Order: sequence, then C-alpha cells, then structure tokens
Amino acid sequence: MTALDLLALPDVGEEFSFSDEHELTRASARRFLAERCPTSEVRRLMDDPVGHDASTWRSMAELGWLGTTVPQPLGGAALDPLHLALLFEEQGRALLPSPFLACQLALSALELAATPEQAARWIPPILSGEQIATLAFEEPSGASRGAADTRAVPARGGWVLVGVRPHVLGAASAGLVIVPATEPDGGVGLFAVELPHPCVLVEAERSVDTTRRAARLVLEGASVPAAARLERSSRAVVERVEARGRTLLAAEMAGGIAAVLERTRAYACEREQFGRPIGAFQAVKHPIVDTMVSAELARSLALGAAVAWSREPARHDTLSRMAKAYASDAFAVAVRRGVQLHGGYGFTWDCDIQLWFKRAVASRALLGDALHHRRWLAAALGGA
Amino acid sequence: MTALDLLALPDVGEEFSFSDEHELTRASARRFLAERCPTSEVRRLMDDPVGHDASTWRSMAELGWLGTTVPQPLGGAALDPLHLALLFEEQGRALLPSPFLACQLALSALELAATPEQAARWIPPILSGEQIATLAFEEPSGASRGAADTRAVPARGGWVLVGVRPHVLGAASAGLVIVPATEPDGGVGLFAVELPHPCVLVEAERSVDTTRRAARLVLEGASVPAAARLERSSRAVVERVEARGRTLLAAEMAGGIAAVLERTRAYACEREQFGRPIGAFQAVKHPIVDTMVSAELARSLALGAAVAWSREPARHDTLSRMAKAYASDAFAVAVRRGVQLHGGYGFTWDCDIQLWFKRAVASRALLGDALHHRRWLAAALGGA
Amino acid sequence: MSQPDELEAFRARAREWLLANVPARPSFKLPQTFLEVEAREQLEWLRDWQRRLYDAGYLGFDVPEEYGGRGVDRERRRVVTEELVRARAPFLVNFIGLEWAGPTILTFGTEAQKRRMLPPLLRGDELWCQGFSEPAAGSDLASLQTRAVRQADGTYRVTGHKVWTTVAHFASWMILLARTDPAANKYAGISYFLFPMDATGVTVEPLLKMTGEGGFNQVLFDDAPSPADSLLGEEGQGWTIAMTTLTFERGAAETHARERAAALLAQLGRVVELAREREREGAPALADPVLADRIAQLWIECAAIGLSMARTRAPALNAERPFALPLMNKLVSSEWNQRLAELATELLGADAALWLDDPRAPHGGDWTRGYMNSFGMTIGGGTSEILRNVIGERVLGLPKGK
Amino acid sequence: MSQPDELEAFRARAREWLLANVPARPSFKLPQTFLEVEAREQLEWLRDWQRRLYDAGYLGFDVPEEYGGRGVDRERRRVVTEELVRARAPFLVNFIGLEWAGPTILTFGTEAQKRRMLPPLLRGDELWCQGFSEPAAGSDLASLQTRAVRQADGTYRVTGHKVWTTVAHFASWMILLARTDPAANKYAGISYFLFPMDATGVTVEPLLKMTGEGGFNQVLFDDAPSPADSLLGEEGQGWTIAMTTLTFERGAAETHARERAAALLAQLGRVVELAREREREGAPALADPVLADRIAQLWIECAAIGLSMARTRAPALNAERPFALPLMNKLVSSEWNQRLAELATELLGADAALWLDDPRAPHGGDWTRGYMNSFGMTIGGGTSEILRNVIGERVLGLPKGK
Repeated sequence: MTALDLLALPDVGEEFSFSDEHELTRASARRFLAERCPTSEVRRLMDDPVGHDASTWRSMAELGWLGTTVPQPLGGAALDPLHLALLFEEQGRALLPSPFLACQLALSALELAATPEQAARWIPPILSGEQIATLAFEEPSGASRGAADTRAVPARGGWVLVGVRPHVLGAASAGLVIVPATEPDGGVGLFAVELPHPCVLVEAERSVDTTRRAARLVLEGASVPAAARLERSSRAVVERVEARGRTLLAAEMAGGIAAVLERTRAYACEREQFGRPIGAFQAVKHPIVDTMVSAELARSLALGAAVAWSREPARHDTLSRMAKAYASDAFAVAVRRGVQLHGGYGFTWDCDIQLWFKRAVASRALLGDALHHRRWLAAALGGA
Repeated sequence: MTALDLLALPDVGEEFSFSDEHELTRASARRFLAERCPTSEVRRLMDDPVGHDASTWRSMAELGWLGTTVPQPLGGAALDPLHLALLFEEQGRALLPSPFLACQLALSALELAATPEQAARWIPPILSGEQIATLAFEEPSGASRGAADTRAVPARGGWVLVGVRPHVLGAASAGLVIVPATEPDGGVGLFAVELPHPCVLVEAERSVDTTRRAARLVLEGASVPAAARLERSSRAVVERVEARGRTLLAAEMAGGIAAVLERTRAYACEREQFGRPIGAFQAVKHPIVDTMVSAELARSLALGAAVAWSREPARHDTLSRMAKAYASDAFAVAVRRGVQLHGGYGFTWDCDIQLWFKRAVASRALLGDALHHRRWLAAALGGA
Repeated sequence: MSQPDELEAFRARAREWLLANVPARPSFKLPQTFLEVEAREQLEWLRDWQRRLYDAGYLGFDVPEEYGGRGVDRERRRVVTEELVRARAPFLVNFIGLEWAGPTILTFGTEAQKRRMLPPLLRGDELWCQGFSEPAAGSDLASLQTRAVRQADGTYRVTGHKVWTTVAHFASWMILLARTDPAANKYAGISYFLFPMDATGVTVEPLLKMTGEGGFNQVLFDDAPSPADSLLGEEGQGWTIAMTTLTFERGAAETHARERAAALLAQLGRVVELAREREREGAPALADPVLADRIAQLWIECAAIGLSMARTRAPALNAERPFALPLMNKLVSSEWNQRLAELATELLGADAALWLDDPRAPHGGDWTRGYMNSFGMTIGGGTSEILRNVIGERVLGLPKGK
Repeated sequence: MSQPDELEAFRARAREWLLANVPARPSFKLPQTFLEVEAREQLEWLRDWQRRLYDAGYLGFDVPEEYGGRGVDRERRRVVTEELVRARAPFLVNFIGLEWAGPTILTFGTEAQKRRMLPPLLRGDELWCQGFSEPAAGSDLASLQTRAVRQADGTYRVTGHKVWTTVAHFASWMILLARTDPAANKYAGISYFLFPMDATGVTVEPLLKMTGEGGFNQVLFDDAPSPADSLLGEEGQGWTIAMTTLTFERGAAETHARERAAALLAQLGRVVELAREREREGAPALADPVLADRIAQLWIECAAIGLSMARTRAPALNAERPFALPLMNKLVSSEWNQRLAELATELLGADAALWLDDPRAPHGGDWTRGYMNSFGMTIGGGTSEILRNVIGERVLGLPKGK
C-alpha cells in the first residue's frame, strides 16, 4: 500500500452523513441536559453517594438513549452511531454524571459477542434503565493494554475468574459487569458477571473527577456458570468494543472542550482589567482562538470516527484512535488554558472550569492515552 | 547514584567564573566584529569564492584568537575556555564567515592527541593564520554518530584511509584535515591529512548557509605516513573533541539567537500598523519575550558548559550536550518567529533575518541534533 | 450535478487522460508553487500545462459555460482535483486568477466583465496578479495609500506602490485596491479595479525571496491610466469586495475543501516516504519512536483538518458558529504545513543544509526550500496573528483590541 | 562571609542536625506548599518545625542580628538550603513573611518596625499574609479600591475587600495596599501598611481551591483601624514599595537564586524516580523513548534555569539587560514546574485520576494535586501573561499596549 492510500480519509458521505434526524437528536439532547443537568446539578451529584440522578437516568432510558444503536430485535432503536456520538458530545458539554458510557461499553460487548439468548437475557434490563452494566476494560496499572491480565479457568462446568481490574466505570452501581479474561488457550473471553457476587470485591475508587464514578474490581476466584461466557468472544471483538468506546469517549471529550471554550470566552468578555474586557488582549484572545480550533478539530475527528464506525468499518479502528489521541491532549490543553485565563478565580472551587479540568485529567488515559495511540498509528505507517 | 546527585548542577564558581579579563575579551571581540563584519560584509562574503576575508582572518590570528585555549608551549594564550566561548558567541551574533570553528576543532584534536613533535609541526602554522585546518567529524548521512565509518588500514609503513566524510567545515580552504578512522583493532585513530592530496577528493558543498563553507571529503585509499596518526588517539579523545565542539557551536548559536532577538525587537519598535508600532501588540510582544527567554537560557547553558570544560571536566560532556540540544531547537524557533514577525519583509532576501535563519538550519544537526543528545541524556538517567 | 455512474466514468476518462498527458519534469528547476514562478521558461511550461488541461475539458467546473467554463459541477471539480493529486500533475500557474480573481469577478462583475475576463483567465492566456498590500499597509490593509483619481471621461489615473505582488512580472491583469475618496473613512474610500498591467506608468520590479527565488515584485504606478470599465462593483465598494476575495484566498469556499484535504494528505505522504527512506543512526528515521510520534501527530491533525473541511459541507453541523471552519482553515493548514516542512528538514539531519545547486542535496534541496516557502502561507493572505484576531472577533465575538 | 573551611564545618553540623531533627511525616495530610495550609494541626506542626530550625541557628541568614537574624551570610544561607533539600525537610510555613514581607520591611521599615516585626517573623511566632489583590484588581493591581482614611490622630481606617489571601486565617500581620488619596493618579494614591489582622472590622472568609483545599481567603475590611506606625514608607509611596515586594516574590533577589535551582532539581529528581518506578506497557515509563525525551528536555531546561540563576551572581555577564534574568525567573520556573507536574500525571496513566482519599492513589495523590497547585504559581504574583508584558516593556523596551 502506498503511503497515500494508507493515509486517505474515510468517505464520510454527503453532508458528513448528517441529516435532520441527527439535528433532532442533538437539539433535544441539548434541551434535555440544559433542563436536567445545569452545573448546580453536577455539583450536587459530586457529593451524592451514588453519583447520578435516578430520575434523570430513568428519563434517559425512556427517551431511548440507552438503546440508540442497539438492533431493533434486541429492543434498540438501531440508529446509526453518529446519533450516539452526538449524545456523548452533549453529555460531555453538560458534564452529565451518569453511567452512560459504562452501559454503552457493556452493550457493545453484548451486541458483538453474545448469542441471541444471552443478549435477550442481559440487554433488555439495561435498555429499560433497571440494570446498570459496565465493562472492565482497564488493565492493572503498568500492564500492556489488551494483555487481559485477568484469567479465566474452566471449573465445575463453568469458569473461575481471577484478577484485578481498576477504573471500572459505574461498577459500584452496576448489576452486571463484562470482564475480558485470558483463557487457557490464550484467547480472550468476555464474561458476564452478575453483581453482587460473593467472590467479587467492588472497591469504590475516590476519583479526582467525582462526576464519574469508578471502582476497582477484585475477582478472587469468582465462579460463573458456563453461560456467562459470551459465546462469540474474541480478541477482535474486544478490539471493536474498544474502538467504539474510544469514539464515544472522544465525542464526550470534544463536548468538554467546547464547554471550556464557551466558559472561557464568556469570562473574557465579562471580566475587565485595565479598563476593558480581558478578551480584548491578544494574550487572552489568541489562546481562546487556539482552544476553538482544537474544539473544532476534536469534534471533526470524533464525529468522523462515528460515521466511519458504520460506513467505513475498515477505517474505524484507526480513526477512533486518532479521535481519542487528539481529544486526550487537546482537552488537557484546553482546561490548562481555561484555568490560566480565568486567573485567580480559575483556581477556585467556585469556578466551574475545575469540573472540566478534572474530567480531562481522569479521561486522558482511559482507553489509552495519546502516546499509546500515536505509537499504534506510527506502527501502521511502518514506524516504531 | 540517586537521581538528585546525577542531576546536580556543575559548580560554576563565584560570579560564574567571569572576570574583568573575560569582559575585555567579549567587548573587544564585539568591537572588532562591528568594524570588520557588518551585515554588508557578511553579504559580500556569501558570494565570495573562498567564503571568508583573508585580512580579517589575519587580524584574528594577530589578536591571538586562534590560540586562545592552546597551551603556551605550543604558542597559545592558555586562557580558560570561557574566553573562547565568548568569542564564539560574538561571532554567532555577527555571523562572521570564517573557518574559526573548523580550526578550533582541529586544534582540539591536535592538543589532545598529538605528541609534542606532531603538535610542534602542525599547530604553529594554524595559530599564525597561515594554515587553515579542520576536523572531519560528521559521518555519512544516516550512519550512527561516532561510528567512524572511515577505515584506516596499515600499509607500506604508513596508513591508507578509505571513506567519505560530508560537511567538513572549511575543507576547501584547508591545508590540513584531521580524519577520525576505525583501525583494524576496532579503535579510532585520528589522522592528520595534508591537503591537497592526490587521493583525497574535496568536493565543495553548496550549503543553504553560504556564510559557512563546507565540503565533502572522499578518501579514495589515501596513503599517509605513519607519523600522520596522532599518537594519543582514542575514542575518549574523539569524544572530548566533540564535547568541546558542541560547546563552542552552542555558544555561537546562542549569539545567533541574541542577534535574531535584537533585530526582531528593533523591527517591532519601528514598523507601524494600525497606527502604532507592532511591538505594542501582545501577539508580537510575547513571542519576542519568549525569544529573549530562550536566548538567555541558551547563553547560560553554553557558557556554563564552557566553564565546566575546565572547572568540572566530569560534567562537561553532559553539559555540552544540553547546550547543543537546547541551542539547536531554540535557534530554530527563534528564526521561525523572527521571519514570521517581520511579516512580508521577513520573507525577502533583503531582510537580514534570512541570514540567521539559514545558519540555524545548517547548524541544527551539526555535531548531533537535539533529539540525538536528549536520547543520550535520557540514557544517562536510566531511560531509553 | 453528475449522477454517480456518470461521475465514475468521468473519473476513469480523467485518469486515463492524465496518465497520457501529465508532462515529464523539464530540464530546468520548477517552482514549488505559483508563488515562486520566476523565469519565462517556467511560466511557459506551466502555462502550456494549464492550457492543455483546459482544452481537454478538465478545468472550469465552477464557471458557467457562457464565460468559458464547463458549467458549475462541484463533483466533477472534486474528481479532477483528486486525480490531479494522484497523478502528481504540475500546479496551475494562473492560481490567483482561478482561485481569487475569477470567483470575485463572477460574484461582482458586470456581464461584459465576466465575458471579457473569464475565458482567457481559465485557459491561462491571461495571468492575474493581486495588488492589495503596500509597504505601509500589510496586516493593516485598510490603511492603503495608492490613489485612483477619476477623470472627466470616467477613466481613472492610478499612483502608488504595491508590494509582495506574486507573478506581477507575467500578469496581464491585476486586481487592484486603490483609494478613490481620501475624504471618506478608511474603509469607504477604497475601490476595486481590474487593472491592465500593460498600462503606461506601471513599473514592475522583482523582489527576491529569502530562498533567492523571484516570483514576487513591487509594482509602482505613476499616473497610470485605468479604463472606465475597469471598476469592479461600485466606487467605494472596494473593501467589501476585497473581503470576499480574501475569503476565497483563505480557502473559505467550501467547494475547495476536499481538494485541499487531498493536497495536505499528499504532502504528508511524501514526508512519510522520506521518513522511510532516510536513515538515522543506522535505521530508517520512521523507526525512531520520537520522530514517529511526531509524524503520527501530524497525521492525526491532517485527518482532523480533512474531516473539518468535509464538515463544511454539512451546514447543519456548523450552525452554532457557521464561520468557524471556513475562517480557521487557512490558519490551521498553513501552520500544519510549516510544522510538517520543518520536520522534513529535521529528518534530513545535517544534509538539510545541502541547497538546490548541490548534486547530493536530498530531493534537489526541495525540503529545505519548502520549509522556507512555507512562510509565504503563514504570512501572505493575512498573517496567522491577524487571522487569530479575525477569528476571535468575528467568530467568537471577543472584544476588539485597540 | 564565611571562609571555605568554616563553611564546610558549618555544612557538616547542619547536615547532622537535620538528620537528627527533621520530623517524620505526621498522621494527617500535609499541604504541598505554604499556599495550601488549611488546618490548625498543619499550621502548628509546620510552625513547630520553623521554630526549631530558627532556634537551632539555621534560619535568618539575610537578617542582621539586631533584628533577630543570624547576620547576613549568603553562603551559609545557601548551604542550609542545599541541606534542607537534601534532607527533604518540610517547607517553612511563614514563607510570605520570610521571603516577601521581611525583605521589604528590612528595606523600607523604620528602626522600630524592624525591631518589632522581624524577630517573631523569623521564628514563625507571627505569620504574615499579603493583601494586594482585589476582586476587580488582579492583573491590574494598581486599580485597587480598598481605602485607608487618615484620622486626626494619625491612625487609619481601612475599608475594602482583598482576595486570594494566602494564610490570612492564621496570620498576625498583613502587608496591605490601600488607597490613601483617591484624587491622585492611580499609582500615586496608594500606600503600604503593616496591618494587624486582629483589628476590629476584619473578617476572614476561606476560599476553596480547585483541589478542595483551603489555605487562601478573602478578607473584608469594614472601617478597620490601623495604628499610626503601621504605614511602611511614606504615604503615597505604596506602589513603589509594592513593586519591590513583587520583585522579591518573583524571585528576583539573587541571594535566593541558587536555592531555587536546588528546589527545581529536587522536583525533577522526584519525577525521574517516578518514571523509573511506574510501569507503562509492562516496562518502566523511563524506558519509553518519547517520555524519556520529554524528561530529558525538562532536565536541560532545569539546568538552563539553574545556570541562569547562577549567572545573576555575575553582574558583568548581564550588563546589557540587567533585569532580564531576575524578571524572567518566576515566569520560566513556574511554567517549567507546571509542565513537569503535568508530565508526572501523564506518567501515572489512568491512575492519575485516583485522588487524595484513595488508598491506592500513587504517592497519596500528590502528583495530581501538585499539577493543580502549579497554577497557583503561574497565576499568583503576576500571571505569566502579565509577566510577558512586563519583560517586553521593561527589559526589551517594546512599546506599551493600550
């Protein structure tokens, strides 16, 4: 393959595959979140023991958000992934505390790896909002991504799972966690573990970002029945689930950058020093422009990855890595500038910028940081 | 060694080891160069077939510049290397076209590796300005630094040299070139090759930076007598010569950054747009401040390396790499900003910024670029 | 608009034609872009290429047929551009005419102006240059001082001094901004002319670039006559029209977005090839993790720019800040291009110093030349600093500085 | 000044004393710097440390003995600082007193003020805070609105509102800027007070930082009385004195240069250790060439900053721009520190999210906390943006913006 073919952009279709229905999704999500999740609500939930609002969660389920891309036979709306990415973008902008990302990761795993019977058992309660589900995608600190450090051993007609998985989103509220584990033959199985489970410790983590809860899962020889293994599990499925997760997280982070931009812009128009709004000074104006540029580029990558997910699957993995890599660094830079340009106020608890700052810190390495994905991309080009 | 000990700064002495004599050196060099080498003279020499002015060169020899650090028995002034670094800084500021760096590299090699007899033969004509000498320190494109790709084979009571050395500074004017070459036992010998030589092709290179001439040396089985091998040659000597070269080149480049700063500053005070000097705009002012910061940091590293050269030899290698690495990137950034802030004029042949721009491009990788030296430093910390 | 199958047939024909017709490189050095056309032989070679492309029916897909175009067909234009990039065809020498002057004349010209100017512009028979900047009016364009004085017969007399005028030495026409009403405010006093370069009183003096190449000039006007029908739009409307030209110049026109993306990808592809080919410490530069990381970052940004250009075709996706993407396009791609070009010189190591006339210069010295020429894009057509002001104020509504 | 051998003996004694006396970490969480002292138990523990260091004779080497100091001896001060860094001793809680207020009082105070204020300041018996910033006067400090009205008896009455006031909740004294002449121009109307925090009419309200830590406050003055001898310098001289304080605050005082360099190196050393200890993709993070490259760059810059600080001791080397190094010091080190702190969080990967109260947080969450706290240094004491203005105008002579 020549370098040029490899580098070619995905075909995102006429008008970026964006239709009136997409606009409807975006606009109604924006309205819903403006009503249900102003910053005061975000701050309230930071101190909430559960970490999300049950009635908002029910409403999201009723609006059909959870099943956006789930096939209709499984109770979903079977919309294209661009709809889902737009929902994530809006949630990232509003900083909605919820286990939505956790559930989407679990749903992806179930959709791709479950038999129809397994899917029929586990998917409907997730879509209805009754059951929170999640995926234990992070390896223990320091391990290689995808090493599937957790092990599954066949025993007594089922399996026994042993291992530790940190940073499992929403795990403390979840009734179901999908755990990737290495099997004796070296393959990777995805195991649906119902919680609580006597041999699964769920230790709530204290995150710098209390708007998104996570826990550490310790699987101390947890027995699960044979039917807990998602039958169509494979390494390739795990990779597809991760690609989807990266796409959605990148969209959420792009929304976060946009929120930081908007708040910094507004402050620069309002705060006066030396007799004029600080936004009149190029030392403030130009960095805000740079944040705008990064917000737009992050959005293009994330939405482009969402379009490729269904329209150009062969390029989805690559684009999802680009989107996550770019968003990780751009969000980090945007919040750094955001705090700095708010001056002394930006450094306080009262200033809302801190909320996105912490989300940026906590999301930066989830599902792989920029360096990790750039290394993969470089290898694809034939590099190191 | 704990990280802290390894990282410790060199002791540069009271007042940075800077005395009234040093100030005298600096000030007289500045005066000499202002008189002999205004930019008009630089431009004249760019088109000159030889590339430097013979009478200026003679004056430099008469002022004793060439022998600044050379021991007195060999005819030098035996001053400490900070004097020499200051001379380089001023030459980099004035962009003096001359084979001074070439000669200093050759003198270093002779001082460290020659026997008294060898030194007595080759050093005096260099100090007097009669003989231009140089060192062939660059490997052919793509080879590892220090691989000494050129080979020396014993033959007929002497040696035969085979190999190619590009970017040999001042070679077209030189009567003597010191060539590092790998010997049959794997060691490195330094060979003093007198030019012209029937089996040494000197192909003048056309450099983007015509203020410093270089040539490609092709050694086509060049026979040299046994006495041409500098007797105290070793890999360690080559490394010390390179460390000195890096120090001096870094000082020259720091001077270059200072010159770019001064010109950009002056233009920003003079050029008016929107009814005021452009230096009043933060988009111009702040990048100029960043150039000033990098000029000062580059200067501290280069002069610090020069002090360490004699005062803390164990730290000289490390510091010389830091100085060259920092200067390489900082000079590149300074000229980039310099052209940009001069606007349309900056892009023209008439604007002097282009002269330093090209020097920065041509010096960036000489004696190793920033990436090369940072890798060495990282390895010293125990990294990759 | 073409139907999909028609379009694919068209693509096949274009590809075949290009395969047969893209000329071999000449014996003399070609300029890298339209900004550096210096010698008559370069001009004629490049003009010949534009003519053949036009005569074969592959140029003019944004101009109606009555003005010499091929009828407005964005899809065919896109296909041609993609195939030109793939075939590594030479650039089009009348770039200023095709991209800046042409669209402006199409928007603001009289019927007679469109019929007169556009056909030879498309074919390259008449080249265009742009007379906007002046020695004291660069970033602050509206402070321009060139005067055009209306005569009793409706013609004008022009006196003044323009600089950085690309291809003025070969151009038949100039899009010229001049002050017609010195008493009016600085914007309202400006008019826009289609000025004949063969008028008396016009002197073109070449300026050398930092690369030593020519291609741009200063143009002196000493009471030079401009015909009555040379005014574009109304007297005093010049500033508004100029802003439209600058929008075209900054690549705002969404029709061009996809082809620009293809061009950026092609540049990146060449640097990736370079990194595979060049060695560093005995291994390909691309195997160096730090360099590979930087290339990967540029790849990501290139994809982001390309996808953003594609997003300009979905107005609903950009409703909140409709001008954000068009206005940031030139800023982002010119800075990206400069970083890419600088990286290429770093891949060369010490060989980056080898210049155009050195037989061992990697790729004839074009990488180092390209890095220097990249400043033409970050300075010309509004410096990056000015563009950040424009975006901050016009897109984000930040207060104006004073 | 000490002789070299005396100095080495002094160093040996200091090292031995520190070995025996540096306290073990307490059971409660310690703040990272003087900016985050929140709880009484933190204060008392830290104050106890300052007292013991003072009583043992290792504090006060820039204050004459008659004011409670140990006599001015730069070399001993440097030795102590180096040994404090080596021993990883706690920081000194009365930092504002020791570094900003103390030197200012020593420069501008009356004999009585020096005798009254300095001894308890050095021992930490009386803490100091700084009342410069106000809600509407941050970067634009001179626009401050707090009023001090002179009474018939020579005392003053203060009314106003100060913000970002570090350790105000524990301080005995404040260095306070207030407007004494509203009719004068904005600089000339300001005076400088040594204000007693126990005065009536003073309310201290804690502000929370983004980390959730306290340590700074807003202070409200409602007709609060300030004694007659609380004025530092002359009425109306406040702006000049404040600029001196800011110079101390920004680390301009060359006496401190070397110890600052030691502190930066210590920070870098901790990050290098972290990079050796943390794994990434199954190998130490330091083995990752891209991360190692960034660490090497920070090392180079750290050495450059340290050597620049050493250069401030050679006035002849800085004759051309004598204020360049002192003024750039705070800008460069605070931004360097922020980049280092951010890199540390990147080394942690997803564990960077684990916060102070998580038992598995690497090093108790201090890296992420340190990154957030790094903004205190790039914002406080003049934002980086303001410092670039100051350097551009005062050092480089660039024209003032308007």
